[in-house]
Amino acid sequence: MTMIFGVPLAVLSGQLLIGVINGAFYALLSLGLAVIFGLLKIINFAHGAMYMLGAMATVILFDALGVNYWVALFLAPLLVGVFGMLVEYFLLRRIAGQDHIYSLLLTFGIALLVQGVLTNLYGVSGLRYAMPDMFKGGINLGFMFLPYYRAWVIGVALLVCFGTWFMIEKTKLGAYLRAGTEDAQLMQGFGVNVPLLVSLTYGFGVMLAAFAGVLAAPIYSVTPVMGSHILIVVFAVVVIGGMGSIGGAIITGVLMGVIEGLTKTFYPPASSAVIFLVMVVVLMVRPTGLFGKEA
Amino acid sequence: MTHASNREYEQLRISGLHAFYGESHILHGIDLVVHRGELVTLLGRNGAGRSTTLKAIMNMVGRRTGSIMVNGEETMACAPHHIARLGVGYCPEHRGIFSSLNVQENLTLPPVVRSGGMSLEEIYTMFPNLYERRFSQGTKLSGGEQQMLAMARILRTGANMLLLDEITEGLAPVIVEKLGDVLVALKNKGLTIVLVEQNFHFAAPLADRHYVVEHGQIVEEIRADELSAKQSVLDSYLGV
Amino acid sequence: MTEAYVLETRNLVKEFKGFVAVNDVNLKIRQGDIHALIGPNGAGKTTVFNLLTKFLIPTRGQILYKGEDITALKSATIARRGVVRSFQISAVFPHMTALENIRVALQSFEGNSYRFWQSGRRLNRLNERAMELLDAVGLTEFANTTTVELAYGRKRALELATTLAMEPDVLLLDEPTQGMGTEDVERVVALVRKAAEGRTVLMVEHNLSVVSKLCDRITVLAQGAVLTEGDYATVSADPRVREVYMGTESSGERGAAPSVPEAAS
Amino acid sequence: MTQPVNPADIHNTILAQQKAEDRKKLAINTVFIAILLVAPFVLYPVFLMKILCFALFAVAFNLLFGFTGLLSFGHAAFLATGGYTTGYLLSQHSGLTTELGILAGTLVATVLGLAFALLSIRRQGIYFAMVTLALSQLVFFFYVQSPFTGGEDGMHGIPRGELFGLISLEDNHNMYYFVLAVFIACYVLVQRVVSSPFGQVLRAIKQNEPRAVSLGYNVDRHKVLAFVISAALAGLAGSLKSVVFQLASLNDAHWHMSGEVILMTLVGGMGTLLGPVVGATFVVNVEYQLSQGPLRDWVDPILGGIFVLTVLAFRNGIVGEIQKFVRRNLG
Amino acid sequence: DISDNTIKIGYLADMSGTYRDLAGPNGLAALNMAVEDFGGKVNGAKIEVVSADDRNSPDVASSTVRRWLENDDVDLVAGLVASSVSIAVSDILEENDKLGIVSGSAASSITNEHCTPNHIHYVYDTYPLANGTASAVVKEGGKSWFILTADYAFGHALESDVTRVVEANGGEVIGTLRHPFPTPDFSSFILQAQASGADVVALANAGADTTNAINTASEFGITQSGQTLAALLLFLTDVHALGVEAAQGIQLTTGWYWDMNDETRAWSDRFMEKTGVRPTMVHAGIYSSTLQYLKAVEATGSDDAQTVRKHMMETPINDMFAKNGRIRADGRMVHDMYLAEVKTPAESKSEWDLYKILRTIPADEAYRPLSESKCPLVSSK
Ligand SMILES: Nc1ncnc2c1ncn2[C@@H]1O[C@H](COP(=O)(O)OP(=O)(O)OP(=O)(O)O)[C@@H](O)[C@H]1O
Ligand SMILES: Nc1ncnc2c1ncn2[C@@H]1O[C@H](COP(=O)(O)OP(=O)(O)OP(=O)(O)O)[C@@H](O)[C@H]1O
Ligand SMILES: [Mg+2]
Ligand SMILES: [Mg+2]
Repeated sequence: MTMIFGVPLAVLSGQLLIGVINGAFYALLSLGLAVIFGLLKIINFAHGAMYMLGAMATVILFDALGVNYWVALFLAPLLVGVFGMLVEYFLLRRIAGQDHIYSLLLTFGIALLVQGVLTNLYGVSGLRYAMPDMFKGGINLGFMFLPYYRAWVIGVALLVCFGTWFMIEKTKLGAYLRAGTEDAQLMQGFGVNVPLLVSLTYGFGVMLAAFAGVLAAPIYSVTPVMGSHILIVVFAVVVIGGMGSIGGAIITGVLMGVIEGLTKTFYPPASSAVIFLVMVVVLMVRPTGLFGKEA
Repeated sequence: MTHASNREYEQLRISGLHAFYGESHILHGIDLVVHRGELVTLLGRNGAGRSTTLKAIMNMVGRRTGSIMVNGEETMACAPHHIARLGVGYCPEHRGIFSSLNVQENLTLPPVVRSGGMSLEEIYTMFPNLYERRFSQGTKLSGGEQQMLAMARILRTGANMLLLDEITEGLAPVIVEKLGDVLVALKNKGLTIVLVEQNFHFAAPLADRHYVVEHGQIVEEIRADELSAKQSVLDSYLGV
Repeated sequence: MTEAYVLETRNLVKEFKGFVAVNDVNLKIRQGDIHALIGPNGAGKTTVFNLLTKFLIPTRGQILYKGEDITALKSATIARRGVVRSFQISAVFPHMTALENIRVALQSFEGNSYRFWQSGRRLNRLNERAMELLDAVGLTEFANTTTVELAYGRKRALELATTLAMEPDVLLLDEPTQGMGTEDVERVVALVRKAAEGRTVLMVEHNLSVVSKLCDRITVLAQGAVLTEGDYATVSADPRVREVYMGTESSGERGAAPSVPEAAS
Repeated sequence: MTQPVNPADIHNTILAQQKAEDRKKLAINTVFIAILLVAPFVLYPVFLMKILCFALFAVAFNLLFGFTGLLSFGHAAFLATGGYTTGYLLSQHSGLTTELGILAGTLVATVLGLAFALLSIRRQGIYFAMVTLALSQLVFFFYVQSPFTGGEDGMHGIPRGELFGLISLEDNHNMYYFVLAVFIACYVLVQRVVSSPFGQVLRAIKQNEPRAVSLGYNVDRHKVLAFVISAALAGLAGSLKSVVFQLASLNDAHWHMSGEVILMTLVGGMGTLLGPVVGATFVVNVEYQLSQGPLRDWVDPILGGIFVLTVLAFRNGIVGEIQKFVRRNLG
Repeated sequence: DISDNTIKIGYLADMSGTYRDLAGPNGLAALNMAVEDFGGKVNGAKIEVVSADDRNSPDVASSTVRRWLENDDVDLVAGLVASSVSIAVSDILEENDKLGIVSGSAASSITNEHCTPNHIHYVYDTYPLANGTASAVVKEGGKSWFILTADYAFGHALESDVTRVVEANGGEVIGTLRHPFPTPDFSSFILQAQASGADVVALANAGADTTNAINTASEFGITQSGQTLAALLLFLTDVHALGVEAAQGIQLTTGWYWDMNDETRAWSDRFMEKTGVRPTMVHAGIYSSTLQYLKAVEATGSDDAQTVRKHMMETPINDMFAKNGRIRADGRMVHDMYLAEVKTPAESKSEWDLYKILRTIPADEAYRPLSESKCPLVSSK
C-alpha cells in the first residue's frame, strides 16, 4: 500500500474527497455571506441563524405538513428568503449607509433572537430528520464508501455556486447590484429601484444559507444552535477569499474544506484552528484576501 | 409641436423649497421655473446651495419641504428612482464613478429612461479617452476622465432634463470646449438643462437665463440679453 | 550640476498592468520656481505627483531631491524631509474643526506625537500660527467649525492651509483652485504666491489664467510623456500644446470675457 | 462679502470653550467617583467589581475602536491572557503579592498585544477585524488545549492574597477599593491619552489616514502604540477579574467575549469616554438580572432584542444620545 | 433549627445553552415535584425555590451563587451542569459552608481533586460511563478499539478511563483521534475510524458532537461494515433527537431510565404531564437528590450544611431513582448503573421507547473506588 506521511494513499484520497464535499458546503454558505457583504456591505452575523432556519424549516415542514425533501429544497429557502426580506425591510434598511459595525450588531441581535426563541420552542438536542429513501446507501469507490447523499450535496452545491457567480459577475442585474453597493443613492438617482434590489439581494443571500441548511438536515444534527458554531468559520472563509469576491468565496470554500480535511487526517486537534492560521498567513501576504480587490 | 409651444412648457417648477441636512437648514425657499428646451444656470459662491438644489430635485437631501413639479407632476413624495424615470438625468458634483465596474460598465449602467439617448459609439467618438480606457476600473481613471465619464453616462439614458453639477471641473480646456459644443447640440435637440457652474465663461454663451443663489435663496434672475446690463450686480454677487 | 535642481526625476516610468501612465519622464525643478505641470486629462500629472510622494511605487526610474536619491523612501519620510503634497480630491479631517486640522499638521514638527501621557492643552501654543494660516486662506471665521460642514471650496482652502503648515521646501499642489469660486481663486493665487517665497512649488492646474499669472516654468505632459517645456509664452505658442490641450481659445485663458475675469474652472 | 473678523477674538472664544470643557469634565469625574466610593455600601461589592472589570475592558477596547477607528475582534485574547497569567502565577507562587501577579498578567497581555499589533496593523477595515479575530481564535485553541488553564473546567481557587503583602484582599471591601483605585487610574489615563498630542494624531488617523501619512506621521507606529495600550488595559481588566472571582475560564477567551465588549461599547456610546463604562454596567446588569428572574430562559433572545433596539433607536449609545440631546436642547 | 424558618433552594443550571435539554427548565420542574411531595413545607418551615440561568459561565454562576449564599440565605444549590460552573460553585459553597448537589456534571474530578465537604455529586460521572460500557463491550468480544475523543478535559478523562478498562479486560486500543470541540462534520473522522479496522468505535464526546458522529457513522455504514459503535455519554434526549433508525444498537451506560419499573414509569408520567417530555437521568437525579435533602432536613430539623450532609451520608437512598444508593466521604453518590442498548425501529413501540436495559452494573463496580481517590476528605477519614 502506498503511504504518504504514514497515511495510506487510499485513506488520503478519501479524505480529499470528503474535504471537497465539506468545501462545497462552505462554499455555499460563504457565497451567501459574500453576496450580502459584497453587495450590501452588511456583515451578516445572522447568516448562521438563516442556515439553521433552513434546516429547522425542513424538519418542521415535514413533521407538521409532511412536506417531503424535494419540496422542502425549494420551499424552505423561499420561506427563509421572505423572512430575510422582511428583516431587511423592517430592520436593516434603517441602518443603510451607517458603519458596517452596526449591521454586525443588528444581525447578531437578530441571530440571538431567532436562536433563543427556537431554543425555547424546540430545545437544543436536535430534531430528527430521516434521510430521503432514494439517498440511502452509497457506492464503494474503492478507496472509500461514498454515501449517495454526499455525492448529491457536492453536485448541487457547486451548481448553485456557479449559477450565482454567473448572475452577479456577468449580468446587468449583477452590475446594478455592484454599483448599488457603492453609491445606492446615485443608482437610485439613475432610476434603479435600489430599495427593492437590496431586499431581493438580502433575501437571496439568506436563501443560499437556508438552502445549505436543507442540504444539512439529513446529515447533521438539526438544532437551533447549529448555525452559531459554523458562523465564524464561514466568515473566515469569506475573508480568506477576499470580502465581497463572489468567485473567491466559492474557490476558497472548497480549498478550505480540503485543507481542513487534510488537517483532520494529519493532525486532528488543529483542524479547527487551521482555517484561522491560514487566514492570518494569507492576510499577511495578501492584505485583501486571495481574490479581494486591492484597496 | 412647435418650438414656441415647447418654450412655454414648464419642465421644472420649484416653489418654496427648503432643504435640510440633519440639523442644518440649507435651502431657504427656492423658487424657479425652467421651460422645456431651456438652458439655465445656477450661479453663486461656494456653499450658496446650488448643488443642494439639484440634489433636492432628485430627493437626495435629508429633508425637504415646498414643491417641486417635474413635467407638471408633483415629486415631493417620489423616491429618487421615480424622479429619474420622469426623464431626469443627474450628474453629481463628485462624479460618483463606480470602482467595482469598468469604464464601459459604468457607461452602460444607468437604465435608459426614454428613447433618443446617444449611442455608445457616439459617446466614444466624443470622448476618445474613454474608449481607450474602456476596460479599466472606473476609479482608476484620471480626475478629468472620471468627469467625462460621469457626464457621458447620462447622455445615454435619453433623459430630457439634465441636472449638471460642475461638469467642467478639472477638465482640460480642449475638452471644456468640446463639452460646450455638446451642450449646444443637446439644447438644439430640445433637452432642458440646469447647469451649476463656477466657470462663468463657459456658461455665459450657452445659457438662456441665470439664477443667482445666495444663502439658499434665489436672489437674482438674469436673462442672457440682460447680461451686460446687470453685469455689475452679478459681479457683486459672485464676489468679483 | 544637479545642485541647481531641487527636485529631479530621471527616466521615471509607471505602468499599470501594461498601461503606461508615465513614460520616461525627466523633470527638473529649479529651486525657488513655481513650476506648473499641465496637460490633457489622463496625461499622467496626478500619477507623477503620486510617484514623487511615493503614494505609488515607480516601475522604473529615479527621483532625486536636492541631489539625493529618494526613490526608496517612504511617503511619511519624504513628507518630513520637506516634500509635501495636497490632494486632488479634497483631503481633510472631517470631524475636526478647521483649527484642529491645521494643528495636526503643525504638530508633526513638535515631535510629541507619541506622548500619550501629556495634556492636549500643550497644543494650544500652536494656535497662533494656525490662526495665521487660516486667516491667510480666509477661513478665520470658520476656525471653530467642524470641517464636514464647510462647503467644498472652503475645504480645499483648508487643505491648502494645512499643507502650508508643513513648511515644505517643495510644495506639490494638485489643482489647488479646483471647485473654487472666483474670489477664492484670487485668494489662492495670492496665497500660493506668498507661500512660494523661499520655497519651490510644483502644481497641476487646469485654470490657465492661474498658470499664466503664477508660473515661472511649465512642463506639458501628454500621454505620459513630456511634450514640451518652457515659460508660459513659449508653451502657449506651441501648436502641439494648443492641439492636445488648450484648444482654439485665442488667449488660452478661460474667463477671458472682459467683465468677468478669471472665472475658475 | 464676509464680515471682517478678528482672529484673536475667535481664538479667545475657543480657549474659553476649552476651559468650560475642562470644568465640565472635572465635575463629571468628581460625581462619578463619589458614586463609586459609596456604592459598595448599597450594592453587592463582588457584583460591582465585576462591573468595574468589564467597564475597564470596554474602556480599553474603546480607546482602540472609538478613538482610533480600529475594530479589534480579538480583545478577548488579552482579557483571558491577563486572567490566566495572573491566576497561574498567584496559584503557583504563594509568595507573590497580588499586585505583582496582576502586573505580570498585564505585562504578558501587553506583549501579546504587541505581537497582535505587529501582525495585524497594516490590514485595513474589516480585514483588520478579521486578522485579530483569527489571532484570538488561535490563542483560544491554545488555551483550550494547554493543561495549565484547566481547559473547559477552568482555573479555580486563585488566591486573592494580600496587597503589597499587607492588606488582605479576601475582604470584599478591601478588594473593591483596590479594584476601584486601579479602575480610576486607568480611566483617567485613557481620558488623558485621548486628549494628548498622541490622541490628536489618533483622531486624525481615524478620520483620514492617507492625509495623516502625507503630513509626515508614521501611522502604523501610532496605531501599534494605541493597540498596545489598549491590550495592556484589557489584560489588566482580565487580571483583576481573575483575582476578584478567584477563577479564570475559557469564556473570557471565546470570541463571544470579543463580541460582548463591542456590544458594551456601542450600547454605551462608542468614542465617548463614559460610554463604555455605562455600556458595561448596562449589559452586565441586564444579563445578570434577567438570568435570575422569571425570564431566565429568555436571556439570549432578550439581549438580542436589546441590540436590535440599540442599533435602530439609539445608535449613538446611551451616553452618545444623552450628549446629542443636551447639545440640541441646552447648547 | 431552620434559619428564617424557610428552606431556600437555589436551582442553577444552563437554561438556554447546550445543556438546556438534559437539565434546564425541566430540571426545575423535577425539583419542584420533590418540593410538592413535601407539600411545600418541611418541619413547618416553608420551602422556597429560586432559580437562575448560569449561562454556562463560571463568572455569572459565581456572582449568582455568592449573592444567594451571602445575601439571600439560600440553603441548597441544586442543578449544576457545566463542570466549570460546578467547580466554581463548590469553592464558594465551601467558603460559605453551605450545601450543593451537582446533578448534571460529568467530570469525575468534582469529587476527586475538586472535592469539598460542601457538595455532593449525584447522578453519574465519566468513570462509570467508561467502566460500564467498555467492560461490557469487551466482554462481548469487541477486542480492538478506536476512540474518537473530544479534545478537551472531559474527553481526555473519558478516553483514559476507557483505555484503562479496555486493557484491564484484555482488549486493546489500536487508535485514538482527538477531534476539536465542537465539530460539525464527522465524516473525515468516521472514515479514519472505519479505515482503522477496529472492532469497536468509541465516542468519547458529548451532546451535538456525539449525535453528529452517530448520524455520520450511520450514513457511512459503520455498523454494516461490521464495527460496533459505543457512545460513552448519551442522554435520552440525544437518542430521541437521533431517532432509533440512526442510533439503533448503540450501547451506552446510564444512571437511570424512565421505563425500568412501575415506580419509574409512574414518576415519569407525572413529569411528562408537566413538561411534555420523558425525563433524563439528570431530571430524575435532581428530583431524587432534592427529595433526599428535604428528608434529611426533616429528620435533623436543621438546615446546617454539615448536619444535613452527615445525615444524608448515613442514610441509604431508596427511591424511584436509586436502590441502596449511598453518599461516600468524597461526596460521590454511588448507585447501580445500567448498560443499555438503543432499540431497533422494530422494537421501539413509541416515541420515547428507546432503550432496553441489558445489565445492571453494581454500584461498587461502577464508580471509582475510594482507594484511588485523590480527595483529601477521604484520607482524613
Ligand atoms: N452632507 C452635508 N451635510 C451637512 N451640510 C452640508 C452637506 N452638504 C453640503 N452642506 C452644506 O450646505 C451648504 C450648501 O452646499 P452646496 O454644496 O449646495 O453649495 P454649492 O453652492 O454647491 O457650493 P460649492 O461651490 O462648494 O459646490 C454648504 O454650507 C455646505 O456646508
Ligand atoms: N491605479 C491606476 N490603475 C490603472 N490606471 C491608472 C491608475 N491611475 C491612473 N491610471 C491611468 O493613468 C492615466 C494617467 O492618470 P492621471 O491621474 O495621472 O492623469 P492626470 O494627468 O492627473 O489627469 P487629470 O487632469 O484628468 O487629473 C489615466 O489614463 C488613468 O486612467
Ligand atoms: Mg456645489
Ligand atoms: Mg489628475
